[in-house]
Amino acid sequence: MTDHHEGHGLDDLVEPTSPDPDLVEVLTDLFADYRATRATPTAVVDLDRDLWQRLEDLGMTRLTGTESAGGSGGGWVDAAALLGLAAAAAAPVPLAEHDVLGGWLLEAAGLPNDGGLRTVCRPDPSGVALNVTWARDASSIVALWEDRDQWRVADVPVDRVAVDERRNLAGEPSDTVEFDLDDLESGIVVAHEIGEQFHLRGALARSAQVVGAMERVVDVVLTHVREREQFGRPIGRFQAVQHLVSDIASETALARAATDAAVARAAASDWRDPGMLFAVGVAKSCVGHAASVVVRGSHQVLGAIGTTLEHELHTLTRPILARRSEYGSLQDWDETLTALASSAGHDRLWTLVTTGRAKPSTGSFPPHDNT
Amino acid sequence: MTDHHEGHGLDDLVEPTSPDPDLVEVLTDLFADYRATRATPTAVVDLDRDLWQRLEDLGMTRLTGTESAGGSGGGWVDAAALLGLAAAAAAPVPLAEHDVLGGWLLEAAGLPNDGGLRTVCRPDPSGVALNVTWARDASSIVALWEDRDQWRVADVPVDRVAVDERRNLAGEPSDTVEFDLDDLESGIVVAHEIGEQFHLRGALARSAQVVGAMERVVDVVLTHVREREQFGRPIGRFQAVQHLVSDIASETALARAATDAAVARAAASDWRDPGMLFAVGVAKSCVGHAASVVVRGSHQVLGAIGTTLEHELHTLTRPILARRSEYGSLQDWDETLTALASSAGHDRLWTLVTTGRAKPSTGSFPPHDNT
Amino acid sequence: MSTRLVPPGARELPVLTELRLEVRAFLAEQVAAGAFVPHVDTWLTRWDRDFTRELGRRGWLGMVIPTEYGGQGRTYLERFVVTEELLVVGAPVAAHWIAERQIGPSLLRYGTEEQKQAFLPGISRGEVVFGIGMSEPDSGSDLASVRTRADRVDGGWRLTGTKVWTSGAHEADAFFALARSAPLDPAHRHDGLSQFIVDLRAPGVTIRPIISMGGDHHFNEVHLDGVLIPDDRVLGEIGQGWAQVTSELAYERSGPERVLSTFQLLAAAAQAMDDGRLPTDPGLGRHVARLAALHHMSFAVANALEHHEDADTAAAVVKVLGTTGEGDITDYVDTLTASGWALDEELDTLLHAAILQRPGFTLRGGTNEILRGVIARGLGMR
Amino acid sequence: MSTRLVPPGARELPVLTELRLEVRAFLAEQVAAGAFVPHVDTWLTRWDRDFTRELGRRGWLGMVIPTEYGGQGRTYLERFVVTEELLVVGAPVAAHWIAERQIGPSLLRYGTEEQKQAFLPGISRGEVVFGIGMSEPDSGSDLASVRTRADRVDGGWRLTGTKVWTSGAHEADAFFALARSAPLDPAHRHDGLSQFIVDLRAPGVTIRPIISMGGDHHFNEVHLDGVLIPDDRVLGEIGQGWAQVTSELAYERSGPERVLSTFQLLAAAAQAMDDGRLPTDPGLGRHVARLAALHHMSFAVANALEHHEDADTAAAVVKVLGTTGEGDITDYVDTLTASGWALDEELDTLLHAAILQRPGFTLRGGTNEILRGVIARGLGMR
Repeated sequence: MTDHHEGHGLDDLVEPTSPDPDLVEVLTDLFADYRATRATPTAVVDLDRDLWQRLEDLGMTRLTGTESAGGSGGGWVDAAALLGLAAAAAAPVPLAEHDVLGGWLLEAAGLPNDGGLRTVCRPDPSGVALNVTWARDASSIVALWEDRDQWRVADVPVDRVAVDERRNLAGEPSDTVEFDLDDLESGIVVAHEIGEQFHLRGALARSAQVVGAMERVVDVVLTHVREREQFGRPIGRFQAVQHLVSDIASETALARAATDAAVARAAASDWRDPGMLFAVGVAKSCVGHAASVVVRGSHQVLGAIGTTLEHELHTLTRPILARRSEYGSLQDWDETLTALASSAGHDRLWTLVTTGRAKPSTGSFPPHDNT
Repeated sequence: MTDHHEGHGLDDLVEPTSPDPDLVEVLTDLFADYRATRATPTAVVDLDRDLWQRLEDLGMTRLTGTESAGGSGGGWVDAAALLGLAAAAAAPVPLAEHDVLGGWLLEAAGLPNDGGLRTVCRPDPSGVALNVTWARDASSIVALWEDRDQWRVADVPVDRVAVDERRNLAGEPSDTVEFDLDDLESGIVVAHEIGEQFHLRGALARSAQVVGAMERVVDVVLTHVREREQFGRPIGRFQAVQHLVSDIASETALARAATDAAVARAAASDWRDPGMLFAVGVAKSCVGHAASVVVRGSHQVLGAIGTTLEHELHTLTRPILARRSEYGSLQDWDETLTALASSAGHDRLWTLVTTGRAKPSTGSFPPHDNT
Repeated sequence: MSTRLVPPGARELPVLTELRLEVRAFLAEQVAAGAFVPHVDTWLTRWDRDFTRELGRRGWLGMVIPTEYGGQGRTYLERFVVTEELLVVGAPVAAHWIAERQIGPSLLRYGTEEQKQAFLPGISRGEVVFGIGMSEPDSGSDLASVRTRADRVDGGWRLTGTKVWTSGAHEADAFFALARSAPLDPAHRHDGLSQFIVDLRAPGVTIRPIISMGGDHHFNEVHLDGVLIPDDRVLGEIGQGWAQVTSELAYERSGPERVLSTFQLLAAAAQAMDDGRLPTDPGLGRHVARLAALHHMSFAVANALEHHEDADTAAAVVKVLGTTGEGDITDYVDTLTASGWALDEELDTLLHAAILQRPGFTLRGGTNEILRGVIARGLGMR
Repeated sequence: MSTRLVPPGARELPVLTELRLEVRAFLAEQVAAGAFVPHVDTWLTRWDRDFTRELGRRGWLGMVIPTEYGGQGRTYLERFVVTEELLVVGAPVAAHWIAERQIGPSLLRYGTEEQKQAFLPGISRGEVVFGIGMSEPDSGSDLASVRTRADRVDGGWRLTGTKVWTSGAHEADAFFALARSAPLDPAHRHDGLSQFIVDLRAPGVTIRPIISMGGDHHFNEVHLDGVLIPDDRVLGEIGQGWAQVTSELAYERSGPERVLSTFQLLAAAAQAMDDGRLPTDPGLGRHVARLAALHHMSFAVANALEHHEDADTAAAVVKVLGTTGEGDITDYVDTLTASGWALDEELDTLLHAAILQRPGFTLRGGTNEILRGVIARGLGMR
C-alpha cells in the first residue's frame, strides 16, 4: 500500500520468523511418503524404527545439536517446524524427547551423545518418574533432577532402570521409570537456568507438536466436508458445518500465532529472554484451549466414521489431548499466567503482553529486543 | 403410554408445582396491558407508582404476607410467578424487595407492616449498605444486620437514613444508604435461620426475575427472526440464526427448570429443607450462566436495532445482568457449589444432586421429602 | 405467557424416592462385592447379561411393560429413577438398554399380540437382547436415505443391505431394521420405509465388528444378504416406518443416559478436589449445577410423557444440553489434569475412557446440529 | 503444508519498539495530567478533537499517507504499534478513527489528485473528521441491498436515501456514502453501486441522533434529500462501489480495535485480583493469553498487508476471535463481580460501559456470522 517509506525500511522494523524452506520441503516430502505408506491406524502405537532411521539419515534426529557435538546446528524455529510436521503425520518418533530435550540436556551437562535413542524425565526424590514417553524404546534415559538447590543431569542406560510399561491416552509408550538413586546422585551439576528452562522447553515442544497435529486435523476436516454428502449436498454447504469448521481453523490459527511467537522469541534470545515464561504460557494456554475446540469440533463434523480405529482422525486427536496436558496442565498454565498478569497489575499488563515481563529488563538482555 | 399402573398411582409419585392459574391469568393480563401502554424505554428507570398502585389493589404487593399480617397468603410458587411475569414486562416495581424480602423480615421480627413501600438491605458494621435498590422511593427500609452472633431486624423510616443516589446497570435506583447505628442496634433479634435464609431468598427471588426476563427475551427474539429479512428471506431461516436461538431458548429452559425446582423445594418445606443452599445455588448458577448466553445471543440476533434506546431488548437484558450478580456473584455461587460438591466427594455427589445435601438428614425434616 | 420449551417440573414424592434408595442400596452392595467396577458410558460399553438378568429378577426391567406381557406395569417415572440410579453408579447396563428403552415401547405400540407375547416377557426378564438397525454407511443424519431393500416374497420379505453402528449386534439376539419396502420417491422421501424384526442368527446375516478409536468393540456392521423376514415379523405397518421410528424419539432423547454418561468422572473429580489432587475450581460447581438442573428437566419430560403430552422439542433440549454437558465435564476434568496415570489411577481411567467415548455423545441418537434444528422447529422458526 | 489461514508472524525489531515506547510515554503523561480518563471502546465513544490534533502534530496521524499529501509516509506496521498504544490506554481517538483507518487509504487508492490534495492534509493534521455511510435501515448484513439512490444530474449526482449507524456524523465534516447509481439488477446485486464524498453540511443533509441503550449518542441517522454531489466528489468509478468498499475490509477488520476495546477492563480486573478485590482465577490468565496471541496475529496481518499480500480471510479470523474475546473479557469480569459500584468504582464504571457497548463488538464491520462464512469461503467450503 504505502510505497513511500520515508522513515525506516521494512527490514528495520520486523524480522521474518519462518523456518528454512528447504528443510520444510524435505520434511514435507518425507512425511507425505510416510503417510502414504504407513499401516492402518491402531489403538496402541509403537516406535517406528524405520522412520527413525530415515530421520537419522537426514540429520533430523540431532537437528538442534551443535555441530561440534554431532548435531545439525538447527535452531528452535526449524526444530518447531520439524516437530509440527512430524506430529501432523502422527509419526511415532521421539523427536522432542531425544533431540530437543535430551540432546540439549546432554550438551548442557557436557555429557557425550552417542546418538542412541534417548528420552528424558524428571524423577522425584525417590527416583521415580511417571509418564516417561518412549522409555522402553530408549537406549538410555536423560534424567534431570533437583538435589539440594542444584540441578543435576544424568544419562542412565535403560538397563540400569526399572521400566513399568504403560501407555498414554494416545496409546504411546508412557512408562514409569525407577532409577537407582546412586545414578542420579552422581549426575553432573548444571546451571540453574537449565533446570528452569526444561519445563518451558518441554511445554513449547509439546505446543509445536499439538499445533502441527491440529493443522492436519483442519485438512482432514476440510477433505471430509467436501466429500461427504448429506441431504443431497456436501455437508460443507451447511452453515452450521461451515461455522464449526471456521471455529476449528480459527482456533488453530490462534494457537499457531502464539506458538510461533514463543518460538521466535526463544530462537532470538536462545531462551535467555526473561519473557519466555509468559511467551510459553501464552502458547500453552492458547494451544490447550484450541485443542478443546479442535478435537470436539472435528469429531462432531466427521461423525461416527471419525471414531473408528481405521480412521486417521484419532491418530491426531488422541495425541493432541495427551500432549496438551504434558509439561503442566492447561489449568496450571492459566494459573501461571494469572499470577503474572495480576502481579503486573493495571499499569503494566500491556508491557507484559508485549514483552513477556511486567518490569523493564534489568539484566543483560537488550531491553528493546523481542517486544 | 403405560395405561396399566399396577403399582402406585401417579399422584403418589409426583406433585405438580405450577402456580395458581387464575393468578397467572390476572397477572398476564395486567402486564400485557402495562406493556401496551407504557412509555418508550429510557436509559434511566424510575419507580412506576401507578403500576405499583394497581398491583397493590390486586393484593400483589403483599402476596406472600400471611393473611393475619395483611398479606394475601401466597406461597413461593406464586411469588416466583409474579416476580417472573413482572420482570418479563420490565416493570419498575420493587416486588422482591418490598414483599418477598421486606415483608417477610418484618413478619419474622414481629414488626408491624403499614403497607408503605419497603426495600431491604444488609448494612455493614459501620451502618452503610451499598446497592440498595429503590431506597430513594421507599417509605422505610428494612435492615438486617449481624450484631455479635445475633441477627437483628429494624424497620427504619427513610427520613432517618442518608441516601446517596446511584443507579445500577439497569438504570434503576440502587442507592447507598447510611444508617444511624442506634437504629440498627435497637433492632429486633430474630432467629438465626432468618439471617441465613435472607441471602438465599434474595438469590432465588433474583433468579425468578432473571428467568422471567429471559423468557420474554426469547419471545422478542422469535418475533424478530420471523419479521426481519436479510438476503431475501426471514433471518430465522438461516441455520446459524436457528442455532443461536435454539441455544438461547435451551439455556432459558434449563434456568427455568433449576429455578422452579428450588422454588418448589422452598415452598414444600417453607425454606426449612437443609438442601436449600444447594437448590438455590443450582438455580443461581444455571440462571447466571444462561444470562451470558441469552444476553449475548439475543443482542447478536437482533443486531444494531436491539442496541437502541427505543428497543425493548435492553429493558430486559440490562436487568438480567444487573440481577444475576446480586446476592452473590456467579463466581461466588459456583464456588459455594464446588465446596458442597467436593465435600460430598465421590460417594455422595449424587445424593447431593438429588437431595441438596450430602449426608442423610439428621434434623426433623422428613428424610425422603424433596428428593 | 412465553414460549415454553420444556414442560413444567414436578416434585418427586417419597414413594419414588424409596424406590430410588432401594436401587441405590442394591447397587452399593454390588460395587462393594466387586460385581462391577463403576465406569463411564456404561449403557453403551458395559455388557453383563448376568447383571441384566438380576435386574429383571428384581423387577427393574420391563418396568413399563404390562404384567400380562411379563413386565412390571409401572410408570415411566418409576423407570426413570431406576435408570438414573443405574447410570450414576456406572453399572453394566448395555445388554438390556436398547430393549428397555426403545424395543419394548415400540412393540407395545406397534407390535402384534403374537409379537408382544413372543418378545416382551424375555425382555422383562433380561433374557432377550435387542439391537437397533437404522444407520447405514452413507445415511449419517439423513435417515430417510437408507438403502437397505425389503423385497416382497412369498410369505414375507427379503432384506438386503448394510446397517452400521449397530451397538452390541455381536451380542444381541435380534434387531429392528429400517428398510425401504418401496422405491425412493424423491418428492416423498419418508414414504416407503418399513420396520422389520430381524433374527440376528438367521441365514444371510453377517456381523462384522467396527473397532472404535480406543480399540474397543461396541459397534458392528450388519450385512443382510436376502435375509428372509416372515410376514409376522413386520413391525407395525408396511410403509409407516418413518412415523414409527420418529414417534419414539422423545423417549430416546430425553432419558438420563443423555446427561449422566460421565457422572462417575465428575464424582471422581469432586473427590480429587476434596483430597487436593485437583485444584479447587468453581468449574466443578458449575458442572454440578447444570447436571442437577438437567436431572430436573429430564424428570419433567418423563412426567410429561407419562401424561401423554408431546415432548419432542423438550427431549431435543435435554439431549443437546445433556450430551454437551457430558462432554464439557470430560473436557473440564481433562484441562485440570496433567498427563500421567499416577495422579489418580481411577480418575485417569475414567477420564481416558470418557475422552474416547465423548465424540459419540453428541452424535448418537441424532446429532446436536440436527437437534438444534428440531428445537428451532419447535420454536416455530422452520 | 496445511491450509494456512493466517500469514506467518514476524518479530518486532527495536525501531518499532522505540516508537511504541515513545507513544506510551506521551500517553502516560496525558493520563497523569488528566487530559483524558482511560476508558473502554474509545475508538467509538470518545471524541476529542484537541487530542486528535495533538496526535497530528506529533506525526501519529496520516502515518501511511505520503508526505506530498501532508502525511508521514510511514508503514502500516508503524501505524499498527501507534494504534495499539492508543487503544490499550483507552485514549479518546474516535474523532480521527474512521478517517485514519478507512478514508485515507481509500482516497489514496481511488481518489483523484484533487481529492487527495483536498482531504489528506487535513486528515493528517487531525482537522478533517470523516464518517462512513454504508448501512441502511433495512440493509443489515446485506450491504448490497442499499437503497439510497444516486440520480444523474447536470454536473453531478443527487443522493436520496437514509444511512444509519453513522458513528459521529453529528461531529463529522463529511462521509463516504454508498449509493445505487443504477437500478438493482437482482441477478447482479453488486453492480450499480458507487461511492460519493458527501459534505455533511450540504443542503439536504439532515442528521438525527440514534440513542444507544445506555443513553449515549454515538450513532446517527443521516437523511439525504436530493443532496447534490458534484462530479469531482465521486470516489473512484461509478458502478465500482462494491469492489471499492470490499477491497479495504482487511484493513478494517484486522486492526487492534478488534482486540483491544476492553483492554482497560481486563487491566483493571488484573489489578483487582492482585489487590484481592476479585477472586484469583485462572480465567484471567486465559484471557490474557488469547489477547497476547491476537496481538501477534493482528501484527502478522499488518505485516502481510504491508507486503501487499492478500489477507481478507486472516482479517476475518482476527475480527471473529478478537471481538468475541473483547466480549468474553466483559462477561468474564461480570461473572466475577457482585453487583455494587463500591467494590471498585473504576472497575464498575469500565464494566458497565463494556457491557453496554459489547453488543456492537461482534456486529459492527460485518457480523461474526457473516465473517465465519467468509472464513469458510477462505477455506474453500463455499
